Amino acid sequence: MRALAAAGALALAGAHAPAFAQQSPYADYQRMAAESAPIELYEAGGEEAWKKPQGPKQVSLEKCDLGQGPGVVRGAYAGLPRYFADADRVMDLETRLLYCMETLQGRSREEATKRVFGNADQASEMELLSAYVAGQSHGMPMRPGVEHAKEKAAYQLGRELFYHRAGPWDFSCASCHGQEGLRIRMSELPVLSDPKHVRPLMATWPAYRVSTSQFKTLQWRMNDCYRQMRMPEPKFASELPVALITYLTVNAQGAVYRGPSIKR
Amino acid sequence: MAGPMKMRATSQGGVTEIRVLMAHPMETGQRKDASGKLVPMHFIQNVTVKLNGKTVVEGQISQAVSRNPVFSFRVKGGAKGDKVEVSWIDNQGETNKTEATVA
Amino acid sequence: MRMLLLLPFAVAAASCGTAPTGGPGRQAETPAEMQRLTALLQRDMHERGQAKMERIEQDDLQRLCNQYADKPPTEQAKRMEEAQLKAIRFPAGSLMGDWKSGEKIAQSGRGMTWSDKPGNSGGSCYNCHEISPKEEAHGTIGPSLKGFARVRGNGPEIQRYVYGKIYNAKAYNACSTMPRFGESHTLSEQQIKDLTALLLDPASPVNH
Amino acid sequence: MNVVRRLLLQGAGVLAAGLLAPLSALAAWNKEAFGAKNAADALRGIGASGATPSSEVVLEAPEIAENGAVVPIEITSQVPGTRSIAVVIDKNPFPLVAKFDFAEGALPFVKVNVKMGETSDVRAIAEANGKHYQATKNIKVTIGGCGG
Repeated sequence: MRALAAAGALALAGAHAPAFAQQSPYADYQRMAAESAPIELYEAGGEEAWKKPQGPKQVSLEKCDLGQGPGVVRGAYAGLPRYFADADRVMDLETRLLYCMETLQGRSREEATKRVFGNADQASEMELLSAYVAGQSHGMPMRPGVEHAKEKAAYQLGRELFYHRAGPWDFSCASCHGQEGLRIRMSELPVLSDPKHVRPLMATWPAYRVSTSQFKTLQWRMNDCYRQMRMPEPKFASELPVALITYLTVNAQGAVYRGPSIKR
Repeated sequence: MAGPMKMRATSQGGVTEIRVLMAHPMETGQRKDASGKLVPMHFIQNVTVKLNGKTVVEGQISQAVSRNPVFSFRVKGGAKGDKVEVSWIDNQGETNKTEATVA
Repeated sequence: MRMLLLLPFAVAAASCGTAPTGGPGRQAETPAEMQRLTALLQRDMHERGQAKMERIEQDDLQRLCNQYADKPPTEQAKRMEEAQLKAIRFPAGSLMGDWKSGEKIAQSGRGMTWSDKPGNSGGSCYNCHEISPKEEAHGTIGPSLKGFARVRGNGPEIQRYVYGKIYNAKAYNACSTMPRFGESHTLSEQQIKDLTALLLDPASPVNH
Repeated sequence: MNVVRRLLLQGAGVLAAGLLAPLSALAAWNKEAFGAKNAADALRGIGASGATPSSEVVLEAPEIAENGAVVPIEITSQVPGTRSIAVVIDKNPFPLVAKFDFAEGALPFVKVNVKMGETSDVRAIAEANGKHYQATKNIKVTIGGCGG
């Protein structure tokens, strides 16, 4: 499909570039780093993982329903998180992929979540799949579910969690991401309740982190904020990270998805 | 551990832009692993770009090129359908190469 | 590799604007809501490294700040500040340590996370504050501390204030964003003294 | 995770270098220049001591980098007859980072991500007709994010 691309090289490179606030001292850096990020390597790995028969049933994920019907990958990421009737819960991409691994491939939750986050030497299957699936929504407006009662509840829960202070340092997400115009070190802090800040952000995750040369997912990012909040670690695919991701994505809705991109 | 490559070559206005990605750790020999042991130097040393079999760029690089290197090169001309090949050799003798057709 | 085919979507997206936007911002948590959130965190987290599950539990101060969205009634805030102040353990004698060690502690953003080994924490000070003019990469979440002693001097009273503020910022402002570095056992007595010196020692670059 | 392992291993077989077309003598890895520990020795190693500053060598790079592990730089030489472009980062432990030789057909242009240990001058050096031309830019490496 990608072979259809007829755009000029510059336009292609620009496709990964996030629109950062121009006042950031890092604006040039982030634009150039985004243009030269090795993201296609991860997307290609993810496509391979998507098509690989696995688990007791030895089937691939190609029949996985990401919300647009079984096997539809194009545009699926832009529609997440959303409510899934078969699971009777709101799911983000990673949670849904895990659901498909369990139900379609017959894999145990334990096996499928043994190594959800990889490292620089070896990306995880979840990271590669996230790169591939997200990349297939490139250029599409983000339309997470906002109608179903459970979608509304997830948003509400995410909002409450966002402001809830806890842990040895008394932090909430809003301690760093709640007020306009602040920096941590030299990095601008986006206000995650504000669409103007959160749109460019959510439009570019999942992402290649230049500081560690690793491709990282949104659930990893939620966990890393809790790590920095000096809290225990969220369980993968539990209601907690899904609610936060729902809150952030709904705040960002309407943004044109331009990822996967880069982060510091 | 070194791995796959991805490349695309796009012709526009008489210039072909070649963008190539290489999975490679580019270890400096100064990083310690989780157990505190130094990770040995492991980095690409030579990169060669060929257009229709003829060498057009030869690069020598050090361990200070970032992990998972991404290069862009430009060649004059290059019609749709022309073959571009990029190969590398690292300091441990590993090599890889990839080919693409100019689009 | 990216397709221009997708451009029409981009155009369509420019005219969006239904549905909830930023949300209503921070709301007070009722005691019942607070309990529900704590229970959810207990269910959906696991301990890792030094980050044990008891970190989820709220203390009185956190309850007050969550209940009033960081704006508790004056009387209650005052009582809370007094209680926090009373719990500060001020060492006897000088509160000024070594500003050079203080600078290192201020620079370090490590400590207390599940990926850090217990102990040996830094203060993450530059994450939020401008301190030494030599460090350009400082945050702006907290006020600038540049030239701190130039206007305030470095007498016993200001030493006590700085030590106390680092030990427990909430003793001076109940719902301050700043962590309680002594109270939470993040920093040792000596480390807090060293940071006090970083701000107050005439030889510290902060006061140049 | 077999997929991943295979992904990371595939095609990376350890081949004798001879299986690929041999590199020309010109481009054999310049051990001496790459081993140089200061900019002057690195420049000498590639025969570029005393390069002339030139506005015809264009070095595009961010003035300030959020992380030194990836610093994108782009170099174009407008000097007619440019045969090679080298990158030297003065304060890196080994300043010579790369040297690209261009044969007939290639444009004197390269884009690459480099590592920088600290704030430093970065030089782009183009060689044409036996002479060296240089562009220099100071790139500031800073600390972003919460650290740790």
